[in-house]
Formats: sequence, C-alpha cells, structure tokens
Amino acid sequence: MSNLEVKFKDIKFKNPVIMASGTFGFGREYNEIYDIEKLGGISTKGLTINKKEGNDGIRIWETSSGIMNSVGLENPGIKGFIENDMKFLNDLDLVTIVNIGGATLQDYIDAVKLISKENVDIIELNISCPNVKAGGMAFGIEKESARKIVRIIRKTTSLPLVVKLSPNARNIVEIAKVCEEEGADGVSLVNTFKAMAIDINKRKNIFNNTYAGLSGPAIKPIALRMVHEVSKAVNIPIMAMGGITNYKDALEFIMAGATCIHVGTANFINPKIGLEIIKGIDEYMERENIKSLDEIRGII
Amino acid sequence: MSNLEVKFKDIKFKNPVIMASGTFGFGREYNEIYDIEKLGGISTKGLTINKKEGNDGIRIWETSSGIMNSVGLENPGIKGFIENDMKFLNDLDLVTIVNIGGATLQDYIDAVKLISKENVDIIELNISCPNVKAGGMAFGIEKESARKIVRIIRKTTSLPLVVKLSPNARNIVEIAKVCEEEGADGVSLVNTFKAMAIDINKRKNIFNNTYAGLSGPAIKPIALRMVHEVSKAVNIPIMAMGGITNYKDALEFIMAGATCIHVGTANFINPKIGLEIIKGIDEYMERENIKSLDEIRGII
Amino acid sequence: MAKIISNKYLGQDIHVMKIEGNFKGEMGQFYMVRSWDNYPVLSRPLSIHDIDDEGISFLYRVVGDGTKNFSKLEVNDEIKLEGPYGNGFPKVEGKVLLVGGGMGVAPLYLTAKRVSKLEDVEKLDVFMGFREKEMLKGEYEKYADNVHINVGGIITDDVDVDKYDYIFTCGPEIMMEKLVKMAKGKDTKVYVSIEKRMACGIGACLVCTCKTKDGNKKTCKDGPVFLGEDVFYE
Amino acid sequence: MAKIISNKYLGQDIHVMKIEGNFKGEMGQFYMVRSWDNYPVLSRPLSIHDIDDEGISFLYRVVGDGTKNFSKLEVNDEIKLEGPYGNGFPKVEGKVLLVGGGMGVAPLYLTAKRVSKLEDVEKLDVFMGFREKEMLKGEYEKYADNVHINVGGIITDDVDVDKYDYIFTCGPEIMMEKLVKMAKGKDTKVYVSIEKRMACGIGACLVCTCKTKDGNKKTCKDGPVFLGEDVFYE
Ligand SMILES: Cc1cc2nc3c(=O)[nH]c(=O)nc-3n(C[C@H](O)[C@H](O)[C@H](O)COP(=O)(O)OP(=O)(O)OC[C@H]3O[C@@H](n4cnc5c(N)ncnc54)[C@H](O)[C@@H]3O)c2cc1C
Ligand SMILES: Cc1cc2nc3c(=O)[nH]c(=O)nc-3n(C[C@H](O)[C@H](O)[C@H](O)COP(=O)(O)OP(=O)(O)OC[C@H]3O[C@@H](n4cnc5c(N)ncnc54)[C@H](O)[C@@H]3O)c2cc1C
Ligand SMILES: Cc1cc2nc3c(=O)[nH]c(=O)nc-3n(C[C@H](O)[C@H](O)[C@H](O)COP(=O)(O)O)c2cc1C
Ligand SMILES: Cc1cc2nc3c(=O)[nH]c(=O)nc-3n(C[C@H](O)[C@H](O)[C@H](O)COP(=O)(O)O)c2cc1C
Ligand code: FES
Ligand code: FES
Repeated sequence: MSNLEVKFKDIKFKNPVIMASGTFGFGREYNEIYDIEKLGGISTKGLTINKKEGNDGIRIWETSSGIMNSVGLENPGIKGFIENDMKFLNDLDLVTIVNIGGATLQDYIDAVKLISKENVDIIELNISCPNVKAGGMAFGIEKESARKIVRIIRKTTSLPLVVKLSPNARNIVEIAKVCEEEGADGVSLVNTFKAMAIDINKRKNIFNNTYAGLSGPAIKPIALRMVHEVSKAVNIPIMAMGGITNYKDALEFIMAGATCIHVGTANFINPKIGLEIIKGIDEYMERENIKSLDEIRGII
Repeated sequence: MSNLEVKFKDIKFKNPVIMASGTFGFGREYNEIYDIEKLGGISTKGLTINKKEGNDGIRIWETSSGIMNSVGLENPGIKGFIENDMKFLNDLDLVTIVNIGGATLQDYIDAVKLISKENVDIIELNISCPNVKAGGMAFGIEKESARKIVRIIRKTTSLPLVVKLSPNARNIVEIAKVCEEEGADGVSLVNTFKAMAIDINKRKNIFNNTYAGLSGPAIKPIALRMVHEVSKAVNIPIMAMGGITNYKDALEFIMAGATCIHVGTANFINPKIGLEIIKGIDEYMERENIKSLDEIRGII
Repeated sequence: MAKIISNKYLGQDIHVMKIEGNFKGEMGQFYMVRSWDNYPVLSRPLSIHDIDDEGISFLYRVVGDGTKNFSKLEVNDEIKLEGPYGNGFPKVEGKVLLVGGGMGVAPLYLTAKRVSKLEDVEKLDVFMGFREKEMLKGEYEKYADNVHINVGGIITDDVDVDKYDYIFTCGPEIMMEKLVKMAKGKDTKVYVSIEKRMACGIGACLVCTCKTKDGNKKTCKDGPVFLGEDVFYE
Repeated sequence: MAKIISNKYLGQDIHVMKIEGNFKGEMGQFYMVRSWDNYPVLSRPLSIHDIDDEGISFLYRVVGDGTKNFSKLEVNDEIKLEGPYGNGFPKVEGKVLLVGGGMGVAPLYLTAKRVSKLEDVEKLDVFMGFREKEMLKGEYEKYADNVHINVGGIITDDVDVDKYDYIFTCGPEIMMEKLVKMAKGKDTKVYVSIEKRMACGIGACLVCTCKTKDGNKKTCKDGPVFLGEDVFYE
C-alpha cells in the first residue's frame, strides 16, 4: 500500500478521492454498499438555507458519454441536514465537505452561518449550479459578482472555504484568481456544463428548464484543460472533477495540478468506483515507485 | 422525396447538410467514395494566405465520445487551393464555402481579398481555431477583437460572409451579436472546444501544443445549447455543428434555430454519413408530413 | 460479474434472460443491470421477473440501446447487476389481484409466486394486457387461481375492483391511475409500481422523483411501489 | 456490413480474423475497420494480411479497446470495413527481402504471396522478429524462398543488405530506420510502411502526417509505404 495521503491546505485526506456533490447524497446509501470511510472525503448534496423541492419534469437524460441533469438543488435544507445527517457524517473518519447553494446572497450568508456552527471540515461554495432559475451559477459567471459573494462569505465563516467554479464562466481562470484574492482556501472545478436536448418527435425541449447540466466522461478533456489553466494561474489548491471514471483520469487531473479529485457521474456506472480509483492510484504509485503524489502533482 | 431545400440568406442549398471544415478536405477524396453533389454544400479545410505545415507531434487523440485534433491549419495556402482545387469545386453543383484562417489581421485581409476574386459561394471566417499559436481563436474570444476583424473583413469582400464562432469565447451570444451588427450574413458554430489529454505513463502532455480541439458526439449537448442561445439573440441565419452524427442530431439543431448544419467528426465514423443524414431528414419529413424545414426551424 | 444462462426471444420485442448466481430479492424489487463498459453511461433498471436456485430472470422489452444490448447477449456472456433495490410489494392477505400492462407484467411473475405462498391469501388473480398477442399465460397459471388476458383492448375494463382486497399493478401510468380511481372510496387498496429514469438506483442522486401527497419520494428507494392514492400521476 | 468467417487466437496477443466477401486490395494497403457503433469513435486501420476467394484476413494484436473489440467477435458477427486505402508496396524485380517486426509482419503475408508471383523477382526472403516465440513460419514459407525468424533479439542484425535489390519493411520505426541506414549509399532500395494515428483514412483530415524530404505527406493516402530514405523518423 502506497502512501496516498494528501494535504489540502491544512486538511489531511487519507487519499485524494472525494465523492462529488449531488451524486453521493450524504453518503448513507453508498455506505450500505461499501465502507465509505475508505474514501478521502465526500461532498454533500448541495444544501440551501431552506428545503427545496427541485425541478419538475425529466431530471436526467443520457448523452453519448455523459448525462444531463436538472435536479434543481432538491435538498432538505441546512436544518434538515443537521438534524438527520450531520451526526452520521461526523461519526465517520473522512473529510466532510458541505456544498452550499442559494438563490440570493442572503441565502448563502444564512446558510454558511448556520453550517459554520457544525463540525464541518470544508465548505464548498457552489456558485456554479446551472439548474436553478435564480442565483446559482449566476454568481459564478462574471468576475465581479463572484468577487462580491466570495468576499462576503469569507467574512462569514472561519471554516476552510472552497469555491466551486462553473465551466460556463466567462473566464474560469479569472474567477479562480478572484477567489484566491478574496481569501478562498481553494477552488473546485468543474461543475456541469450548460447543455440541451430536444425530443424531435414531440418537438419539445427535454427539460422543463430547457437547459440542464452536462457531466460525465464527455466533459473530461475540457475539464482537464480548465484545471490545468487554473492551476498555472493560482497558488491555492484545487479539487478537480469532470468525467473522472478511473484511476488514469484521476492521475491526469493530478498531473494537471489538482490536489484531490471528485468523482461524480462515475458512481452511477459502478457504485464502488471510488474504491477502484483508490486501488488504481495505489498500484500506479507502486509500479512507478512514487512515494507521494506531490512528486507528480502539476508536472505538466 | 421531401423538399429539403433551405435558403441561407439568398443562397439556396438543395439540403441543409454541409460537410464541416477540416474534416472533408476539398471534397476530392470523399468524391471517390460517393457522389458529393448530393450534399447541400461543403466547407473547405481552413485556408491561410500562405501555405502552412501545421503542428508537429500527435495530431489526433480519442476521448470517450469525441476526438481531439491538433492539425494546426496545415493547408496549401489560398494560391495552392485556387490552382489545384477551385476548379474541381466550381464544376460541382454544391454550395462551396471557403474557410479562411490567419495569424494576423493582415493575413485575413489578404486571404479574403484573394479568394474574393474566385467563384466562391460563402466565406467562412474562422476566428475560432484553437490549434494555432498566433491569431486563430484569439480573435473570437473577446467581443472587441471580434468586432474589429469582422468590421474590416466585411469591407474587404462582397461575398456572403459567415463568421465561425468559438465555444471558448467569453460569451458566444455577444460575439454573435457583434457579427450581426458588423454586417455578417450569418454565423457558424461551434468550432472545437479547447481541451487536453495527458499520458500518465510518460507524464507528458499528449499534444505538443498542450491543448487541442475537442469535437464529436461528446460536445453535442453543449453545442446545441449554444446554437439555441445564439438563435434567440440574432436575426442572421445560423450554420450549426458540433457532434452531429445522425439525422436526429441534425433535426435537434434545426429545431434549436439552425438554417443548415455541418457534419465534421462523423465523417470519420462513416464516410457516407452525409448521405445517411439527408435520407434520415427526408424520411422524417415524410413521416411527420413536413413540407419545408421552415416549419420546424427554431420551434424550441 | 455474472453469466448468462439463457436469453430467449418471446415475441412482441420481449425477451427473457436468466443469469446464473445466488441472487436475493423480494417481489417488486429491481436490479440495475449493464452488459457493457462505456456506452450507454447508465445501467438499466429491470424488475426481478423470477428467482430460483439457478439464478435470476428478467423479462424485458427492447426499446433503446441498453435493452438492445441485452438482447444480443449469448449463453456465458458476462453481465453486471447491482441490487436488489427498492421496496417491493407489501405482504398482504385476503383476495389479491395483479394487473400488468405490457412490460408491466415483468415483476408480476415473482409477485404471483410469492403472493401465492403467503399464508393468509385466499385468492390470487392475474390480469394482463398485451397489445398484439397473448403470452406467458401458462407460466402465471402455475401460481394464480385465474389468469385473464386482454389483447389489444383496455385491461382495466375487465377488472371488478370490489372483488379484491388488494390490487398490485405495474404498467403504463394511465392504466394504474385508472385502477386507483376505480378503487377510490372502496376498501380495495391499490399498490402501483412506478417507472422513472434512474441514475444511482439507491436514493443518492434525486433524479427519479415521484411526486406524492407526502412530497417528493425517491422512486428507486422509497418505491418503486407506492400506495396508488398517494401518487400524483403525470 | 460484412460477416466474420473465423477469428482465431495465435498467441502473444495476436489474432487472425477472416471476413467474408469479395474484397479488393494490393500488398501493403489497409482497411479502416470497426465492429462497434458508438465507442470508440474512430475506425481502426488494419493492413491486409491476406485475400482469397472466400474473403479478407487481418492479423492484429490486441493493444486497446478497439482491437479488444475485434478479439471478441465470433463467427457470423458483423463488421464494417472501408477500403482498400493507401498506396501499397511497389511492384519490383530482382532479389527481394521482406522484414517484419512484431505486428509489422501482418501485411507481409499478402506481400509475400504477391511478390512471389511477380515475373522478374528472382528471390524472395522473409525475415521476422518476435518478442516471445516463433510463429507463422509455415505460412510464409509457402511463398518465400527462405523464412528466417529471430525471437527476442534484433532482427536487423541478421540482415545482409547487400544481398537484395529491394527491402520491404514494416514494424517499429527504430527497426525500419536501422534498415534504411544499413542500405545507405548502396543500391538496395528500402520501402517502409509507416503507422500513424488516423481519422478519415483517405487523405482528407491531415492528422496522419508523415514528415518527408518532400514535405508533409499523408500516411493514409501518399503512404503508408514510403521510400525509406525520404522519411524523417521520430
Ligand atoms: C424500477 C423499474 C423497473 C423496470 N423493470 C423493467 C422490466 O422488468 N422490464 C423492462 O422491459 N423494462 C423495465 N423497466 C424499464 C426499463 O428500465 C427501460 O425500458 C430501459 O431502461 C430502457 O433502456 P434503453 O437503453 O433500451 O432505452 P432508451 O430509451 O434508449 O433509454 C434512455 C434512457 O432512458 C431511461 N428509460 C427509458 N425508458 C425508461 C422507463 N420506462 N423507465 C425508466 N427509465 C427509462 C433509460 O434507463 C436510459 O437512461 C423498468 C424501469 C424501472 C424504473
Ligand atoms: C496503415 C496501418 C496499418 C496497420 N495495420 C495493422 C495490422 O495489420 N495489425 C495490427 O495489429 N495493427 C495494425 N496497425 C496498428 C493498429 O491500427 C492499432 O494497433 C490499432 O488502431 C489500435 O487500436 P486500439 O483501440 O486497440 O488501441 P488504442 O491504443 O486504444 O487506440 C487509441 C487510438 O490510437 C490509435 N493507434 C494506436 N496504436 C496505433 C498504431 N500503432 N498505429 C496507428 N494508430 C494507432 C488507434 O487507432 C486509436 O485511434 C496499423 C496501423 C496503420 C496506421
Ligand atoms: C445528479 C447530479 C447532481 C449534482 N448536484 C450538484 C450539487 O448539488 N452541487 C454541486 O456543486 N454540484 C452538483 N453536481 C455536479 C457534480 O458535483 C460535478 O461537479 C459534476 O457532475 C462533474 O463531475 P462528474 O463528471 O464526475 O460528474 C451534480 C451532478 C449530478 C450528475
Ligand atoms: C481534424 C479536424 C480539422 C478541423 N479543421 C478545421 C479548420 O481548418 N477550420 C475550421 O473552421 N474548423 C475546423 N475543424 C472544426 C470543425 O469544422 C467543426 O467545427 C468541429 O469539428 C465540430 O463539429 P463536429 O463535432 O461535427 O466535428 C476541424 C475539426 C477536425 C476534427
Ligand atoms: S436513481 Fe438516484 S435517487 Fe433514485
Ligand atoms: S487519416 Fe485523414 S488524412 Fe490521413
């Protein structure tokens, strides 16, 4: 067994493999399938200050090698989460990242305040959800709106703060720089790509919201490029994601500069994918005689 | 046989199926495989004022459902094209679109001037090639540089002018609006997405240029969304492309607002794909009793 | 990874495939199944059709690329399945009717088998509707008191709700909704099995929402079986 | 769409597959082959190994997803192929040597067959290098005057360039480049068969560039066979 430990600022992960927000719930269901303490961490389903019912209509659609989702941040609200799931996560030996969304700046502030009282390892500020009408991604598209929200949230919490970036941003590198300037502890990227599908027989859009978020293997090459560009531009650590389905993908992102990686859509291909990726990285390190992932991080 | 004719401004296409720039050469090779006069049109390999050797190293890499290419605009130069291929294309009954690239504004001007003396149906101004170091995509990323080049090229030629847009633009909708404002006759989108791949065993980037252009089915859902957004924002006609591999994809783009469609990567899956798409659209129109594609264009 | 024991075409685009192994499952539960690596991305939910000492069976109709892929499998080919998932039909007593429309008959075979063995069940009827032609009758007769089949018509027209304490139904929502309406205000309890597009299959991703009187439910985890009167049909 | 007649495993990850039909092709030409719909995106270039009255054969090594897919094909399965593409080896005279390294032996069978029938060929030798063990010797002996095999060593060490007027070679670039160097300044003409990643296979997309003394050449259309001294090796 190689040493897969990574440090994201001061936070220690036993390995760099984290399950991505929205694809892993709060970990309970997958924990019935395997011991999720083997993971580096998990990022919760996006939480908002109040409970949300999410979007109507079709919520998932397959593409050639991806999926589009339009869940629309259905979630139990921060309170519901604290009551029902916080303890379950706190009892587990893994890094807990709480993903926070919102429609207004005030929503975000209230949510972050409330969650900051809990025993949480990292807040992941989701300013990149393409599936909600108000707020969400809107904050993460333009530099100035991103700056404003990160500045305020940075003052609101002393928890480690990671900002989740949108690939739909005008310029993702600039947004990452803004996050760094405003004191974020790291950035995570990418969220889903704004995408579309049409039913030619019904002559209608598939999704009630017309657009939905594309994830999965299809986006990997673009996500990797974005991670590489961002890693060359900022000094804060990066959590990388977008179509990672095996250890090779994970290592590509690490070589492009990521400190750890998130696995989303691939959980739906194989519920135990997290374990396989950890195993794959382990074997690669052994094979290549790599003592620490620091040796290969950002070498491209 | 349904009536598949479409009009792109004043230019009549016998059907909306055009072969995309860079994937179909100048038509000669495919013409040995089938009668390419059955197509609506072809867009030539991107031409520059002078002959170009293109990029060194690996030029193509496969992804889950796409390909990345880094050809780097290898081409015989406008003169070489005029000498060797112009007549071949002029003798064919199909709409000839000449795709023009360049490193500097002057390159573009010279190229457009030279080609404007020929019997060409449409100039496709490629300000979106991600595979050249200077120029190329750089012109198509920011609004102001796009405005400048389109304004000047508009004055340089009286041929119908279509501007090919980059999905890597800060805001593709705004760039499309700029093209309209500056008198372009239409826009074509999307060119390839800037993307990346890493060889984890060699610990090296696959492409000498680090980044390359992603095309194929992987990008379709994003391209479709972009075409839809652009079609809602401008009144000039759209040529749409990005991952079209069958008649259903083609119809999705038409329903999203495209006047005609380009087929690129799919030619590599099946060299006769153009004919199959035409047949599929024909049968769909018959089945659905559609007399003209105008009935379904932009209905979403 | 498991192995195909058999994969037979029954007509009307319907196939039945049997997979070797010691599989668990209750009536009305399902598995997430895939017989490919990369394409399509998602596994396909299939209800348990039968389980015996040799393995598990699925009855499926070819509708798209996933099920087409299943139909090409040959003996000894490999297939991956995760499950059993979902709640399944409740264990009940008294007079029971199973109503299946089209592929909705798939889970009703294991259901008939299991219900017929419940101690306090007095009567078990199975009604099935097919579009083109009768099938599977003999199979279901092994466990049901009475198997009625309707071809090309509307199966609900043949149902007398008052005769039963429980109706379990699976098929088009319009058919299931009809049965729920027919039972409204009566003592008959109707349980419906809902089909929604799924990704995780276990309750983590929230793409399979079923709207009910108690708010959003996860079809994969809280369902696929719901009390008919609780569901808002589409 | 064509049908598989046979698909045999020969060892060392090498398979030979035969496809039914009346196919054309010259020695050294190739086909773009695919036995799948969606994944991978591109077809795979395979040299013609043999052509006879029944069909066409390809000798291939499993290296990735595409060739793995080929290796799973069974008799009567369907496969798509486009071709023949490329220029192929020239028709020559005098004393000819074919040198294959690893999978580079694939095109040399048809080549041996055709060269042996050329009127003015006086002598035909075949030298093949394998990593682990000897194979295919008997096959090639049907057409060659002399078949020499080197296992685990360096096949070029065994070649005496002066003995031949023409050498046709296919295999690792380093091996082919060596032969070109060995023939430098001599009368022996070396023709090499170059492998580059391909997309269209017919000369339209420019992804398969081979750098030569005459500038960029399309490996798929101007090649895959080039005069060895013209090529810049990588
Ligand atoms: C709990 C449950 C149990 C099921 N049991 C059976 C069964 O026993 N036998 C059977 O034939 N079918 C069953 N279905 C439907 C079956 O899952 C779909 O027919 C199948 O997923 C279609 O896949 P495809 O690739 O062939 O079709 P496509 O239409 O190409 O599939 C595209 C996408 O839509 C989804 N999808 C398509 N139709 C349905 C549907 N009706 N329900 C849910 N998702 C769908 C697919 O899973 C896929 O993600 C069940 C569905 C659910 C939810
Ligand atoms: C003209 C020509 C003739 C060939 N003839 C034969 C033959 O007769 N028998 C044989 O076993 N192999 C032959 N090859 C090599 C063969 O095409 C590759 O081994 C095959 O494409 C690998 O595909 P894959 O999906 O299994 O591997 P992967 O490595 O997964 O393929 C990934 C991509 O790289 C390309 N690629 C990988 N290796 C090569 C290679 N060596 N040359 C060109 N492209 C490659 C693939 O086509 C694909 O696009 C030939 C190549 C060329 C160019
Ligand atoms: C069904 C689904 C729900 C998601 N929900 C959220 C969410 O609530 N918050 C968030 O930040 N990202 C959400 N995402 C985005 C993922 O966390 C991830 O950024 C994206 O899917 C790209 O990674 P992948 O390709 O590995 O899936 C969701 C993705 C999917 C597929
Ligand atoms: C090998 C290759 C070469 C290309 N060369 C050009 C080019 O010279 N000029 C241009 O405007 N677009 C070029 N493109 C982009 C295509 O014309 C098209 O915009 C893009 O591939 C998306 O369509 P597709 O997904 O159908 O391939 C090239 C694409 C490929 C794959
Ligand atoms: S399919 Fe994921 S919650 Fe139901
Ligand atoms: S593969 Fe397209 S030019 Fe050679």
